[in-house]
Amino acid sequence: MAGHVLLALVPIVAVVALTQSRRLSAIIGMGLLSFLLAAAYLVMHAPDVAITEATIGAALVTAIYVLAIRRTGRLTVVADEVPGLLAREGDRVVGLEYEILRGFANSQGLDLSIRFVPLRRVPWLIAHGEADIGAGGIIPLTESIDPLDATPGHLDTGVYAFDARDGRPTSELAPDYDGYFSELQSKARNGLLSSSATSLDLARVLSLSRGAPLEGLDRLDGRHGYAFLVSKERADLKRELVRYIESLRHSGELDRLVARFVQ
Amino acid sequence: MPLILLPLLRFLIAVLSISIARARRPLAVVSHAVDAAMLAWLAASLARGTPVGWTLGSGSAGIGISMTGDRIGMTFAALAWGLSLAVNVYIWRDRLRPYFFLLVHLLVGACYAVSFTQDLFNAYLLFELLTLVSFLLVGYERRPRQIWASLRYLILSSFGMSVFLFGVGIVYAHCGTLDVGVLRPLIAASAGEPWVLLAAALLTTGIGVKAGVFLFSLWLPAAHARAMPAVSALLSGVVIKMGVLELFRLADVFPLRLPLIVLGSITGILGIAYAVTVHDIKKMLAFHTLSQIGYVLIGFGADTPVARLGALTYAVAHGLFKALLFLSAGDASAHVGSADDRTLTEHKARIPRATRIALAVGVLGIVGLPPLAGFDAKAILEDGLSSLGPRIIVWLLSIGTVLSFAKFVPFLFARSTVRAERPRACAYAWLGGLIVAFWPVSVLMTSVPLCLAALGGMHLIESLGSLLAGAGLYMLVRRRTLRLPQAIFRLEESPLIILLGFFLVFVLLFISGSAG
Amino acid sequence: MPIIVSFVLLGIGILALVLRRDLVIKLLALGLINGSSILFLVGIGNRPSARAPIHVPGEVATFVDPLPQALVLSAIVVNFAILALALVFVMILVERYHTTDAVRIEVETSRESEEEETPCL
Amino acid sequence: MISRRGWVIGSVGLVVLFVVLLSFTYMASYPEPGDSARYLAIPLEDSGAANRVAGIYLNTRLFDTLIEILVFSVAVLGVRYYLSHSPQVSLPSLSESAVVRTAAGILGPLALLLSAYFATFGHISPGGGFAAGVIAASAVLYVAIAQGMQATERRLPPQRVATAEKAVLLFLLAWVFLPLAFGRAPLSELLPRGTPGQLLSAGSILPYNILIAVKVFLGAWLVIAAFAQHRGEL
Repeated sequence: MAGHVLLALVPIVAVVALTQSRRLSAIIGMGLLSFLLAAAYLVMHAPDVAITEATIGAALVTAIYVLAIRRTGRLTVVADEVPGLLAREGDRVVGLEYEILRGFANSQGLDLSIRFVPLRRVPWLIAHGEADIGAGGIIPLTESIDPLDATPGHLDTGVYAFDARDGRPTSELAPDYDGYFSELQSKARNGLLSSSATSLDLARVLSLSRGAPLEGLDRLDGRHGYAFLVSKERADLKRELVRYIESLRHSGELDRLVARFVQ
Repeated sequence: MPLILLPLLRFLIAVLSISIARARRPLAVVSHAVDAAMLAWLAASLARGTPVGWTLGSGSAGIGISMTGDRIGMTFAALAWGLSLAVNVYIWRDRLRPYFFLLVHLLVGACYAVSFTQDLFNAYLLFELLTLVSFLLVGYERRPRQIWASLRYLILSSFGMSVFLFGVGIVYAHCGTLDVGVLRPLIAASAGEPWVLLAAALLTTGIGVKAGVFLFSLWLPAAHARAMPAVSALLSGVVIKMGVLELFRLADVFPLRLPLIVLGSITGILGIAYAVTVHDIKKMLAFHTLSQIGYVLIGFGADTPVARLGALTYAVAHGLFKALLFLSAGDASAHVGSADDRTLTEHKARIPRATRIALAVGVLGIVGLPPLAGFDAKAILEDGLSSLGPRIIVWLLSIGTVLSFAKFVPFLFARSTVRAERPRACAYAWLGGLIVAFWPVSVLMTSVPLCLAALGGMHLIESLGSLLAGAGLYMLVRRRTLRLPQAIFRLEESPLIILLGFFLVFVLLFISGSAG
Repeated sequence: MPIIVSFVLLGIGILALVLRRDLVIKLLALGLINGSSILFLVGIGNRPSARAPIHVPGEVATFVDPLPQALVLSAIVVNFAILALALVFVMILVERYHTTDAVRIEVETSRESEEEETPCL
Repeated sequence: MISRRGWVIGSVGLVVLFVVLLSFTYMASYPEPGDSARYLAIPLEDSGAANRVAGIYLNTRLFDTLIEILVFSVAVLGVRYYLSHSPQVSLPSLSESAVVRTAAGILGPLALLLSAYFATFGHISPGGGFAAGVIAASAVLYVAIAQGMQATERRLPPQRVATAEKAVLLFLLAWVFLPLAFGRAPLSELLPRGTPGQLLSAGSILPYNILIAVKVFLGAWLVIAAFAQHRGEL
């Protein structure tokens, strides 16, 4: 009798699960269906099959599905590494911007994944839809750099530039850093920093100058702030992100994070 | 014992060649040599009239897995060996991962096991192994189109094998055994009962998905056209044949005569129709795999011993020339950078000479120029056809084959500026040699009188006639463009078409059951 | 009863495979089709008044047929293997086309010509 | 072109027809249950396994099982091969909350225990190597949830696990070939059957179960780890 009830439930669960529009609900529904089937096998005098179905069909398969599409989506962040803002420490990622982004991803029910890339690749990746948000010590000169949009700055900083070369004003070159932070570090150690970077921001200057004193740097005038980059097509994402940062600022959490990571 | 050793040794060598990556070439040599010895021993005992058998598990009939080295099995195992040798030679210098060799060895081992196994469930598992391995081989280069073709292949195959499993279940529920040899008298005793119809239709549908039958295997053109040449050769040459072989085994047990003839005709005619309309030569070869399977099915469905032998011979012949064509066409398109016949003609000087000779031999083989492989096998097959209907269809198929392969002629003649790599040339020589000297091979597979009859004057006239007719038709239609519906190849429609095919098979079985 | 349920499940699976455009759902439907064949096999071995095929010393009882159960164990594992690989391929396609919609992927792949095709990742 | 609606109705009709045809034809000649239980006619001593399913799975139809293991290994290799080319995701940690972590910490050892039981008693009670391996792998997944993926991967480096997996597979194949050395066909039984129902009985089924459990544990863990590292943006 119990077997009949179980079996009668199975097609209903199948229909409900496969008509879901959210993938996660469908997957969980099919996991449930596997468990029902396993129970039915137990009633049908097939304990071995029941055990195998429960472990493989229900547990392992569902785990793999969920791992493949954990939560409903993923927030992909591409970033350059900047100590204090967003940097690897052992096998963890720490920093002010990381905390902001993690909180944001959590509030959106998204799964955060961070790819570290050289800074100059960040705008391209965002513009081509390879990532959602660009981070890691980005200092936009204007609020919109077509086809990208920048959020209002979340932390004020200063920009330091090397002496002008090629006759170009340094300020135009301000956001153009080259390579990973580690590259900069090794260049700084060898005193070749000015050959690869035209300008540096406060966070990078601070962490680089621990190794060797940096010479030839002039502070540029004007207000500069770190910000995040998003694609212009993702106006909703930008709105949510700005709103989240504002709420952090209002609650004082942002100041606490700044105190923890930057000073 | 060699029956089980053949697949098991291949599996062992597969695992060894990925564990000890450096030894993979010597291992391939050793495995082919050992396999050749064992196959020769099996063939010798088959020729003495005592096919070798092997059973796992306890003795009583129908329990445990049994294998038999009968004529059908030996033929297909030998084909698998020959093509495996060709492909291994072909890729000798290519920079491929050990993983690729593992897959190829597993594929060949599974083919050996399918050839010999008498057990339906064992066949199911082996087919799933074949599916997975060929799925991974198709997507090996990770091009998005390969991945997509490969995924469709996996989904549809898996669906088909589930349908097959339903059939296996029905057979087991009624007979209590899965051994084809034991099943034969049991099913013959209950002929015409509903469950026999149902089981036969389900099993045929399931295997049809793997066997390159038109209504069922609509994944095939994309998958075979987009894979690497070596992979396409193996898939078209042997993996499809394993499905055909299982259909043969089923036809021994179930009354599949009418469905096989009808499905064969549909497969042949539609395969040709699509082959004529495409310009991508790899895709065209893939469609021709379907059309040639049509011959084989018609031959086996005709149900006379001679036609069956002819179908078997044709399956081997097709394996040889289709592998040669895929290998050489892949090489040619790699040199030119496109598989479109018009581009190939434009840059024909870039195709190495050995490749062009191989293409020519393959084309002549498939269109049935006497005395090459296609002619010989087709003649034996036609000798066995008793009624006029199938004969006409076979004749139409021959003309259609010539018509579609006429596209190849423009780029076959040129002065080459490049030389083919030596391993490639060796592989061509091995397959091409077998195609040219097919007559002695077919004597080994059938018998001397049959093969002498195949060289008769009527067949010569017929073959030359269809060559001329096909060429003439090509002159008439070559300026026309024709578009056939492509939607049937989509993942959405294919399962429904498989269902339609199931209904067709069911109705045909019903008709032939009530008529007989 | 299990037999009929398995047929119904097969039908539901085929419908979902045909009608749903999302590849992940298609894979789930494929899993259901495979699962239905397993239920069918277990169903044909089942007998109402029998016991699970495990001998307990000193007891005599009628057992259900163990063979379909043994077959099914292999089938479950094979289905898992197929599913894992199919899922990997879906992931690769998603990384390339940013969609799981089978129809859109079909359109995209037929639009790309062979020449400009680059290996995925 | 057919409209979407016509398409849906057509396919539903076709499938309903299929299911009805299947059911009616099957019911039209309903098989007598019990007709088919030929295997029960074989004496228990043939395989020596009190669990008849295990006796078929690992003795009478060992070849099937071997192929199944090959299928599984191919899948593991394939998953690793194809995912090794997609970008890695740096995961801070899988753990969500303290409750989950604690629960996972307790569940892990329990699952390991259950897995060991299934592997060693598979021939006399329900269970078997495959389920045991999968359970062990899920135990490690629990540990990974509790302690973080990176920490777990350091302890079970995928590269080394993959090597071990291949080694176990080779060992399994060697065991299959071993009867050849005694002049018997491969896959045949060498060990004594013993008394059915005792732990040390049923010949090679016990070692096979343990080998399969180890093999499947390593393979399933590799699959899980690969999926966890490279999660697609579905």
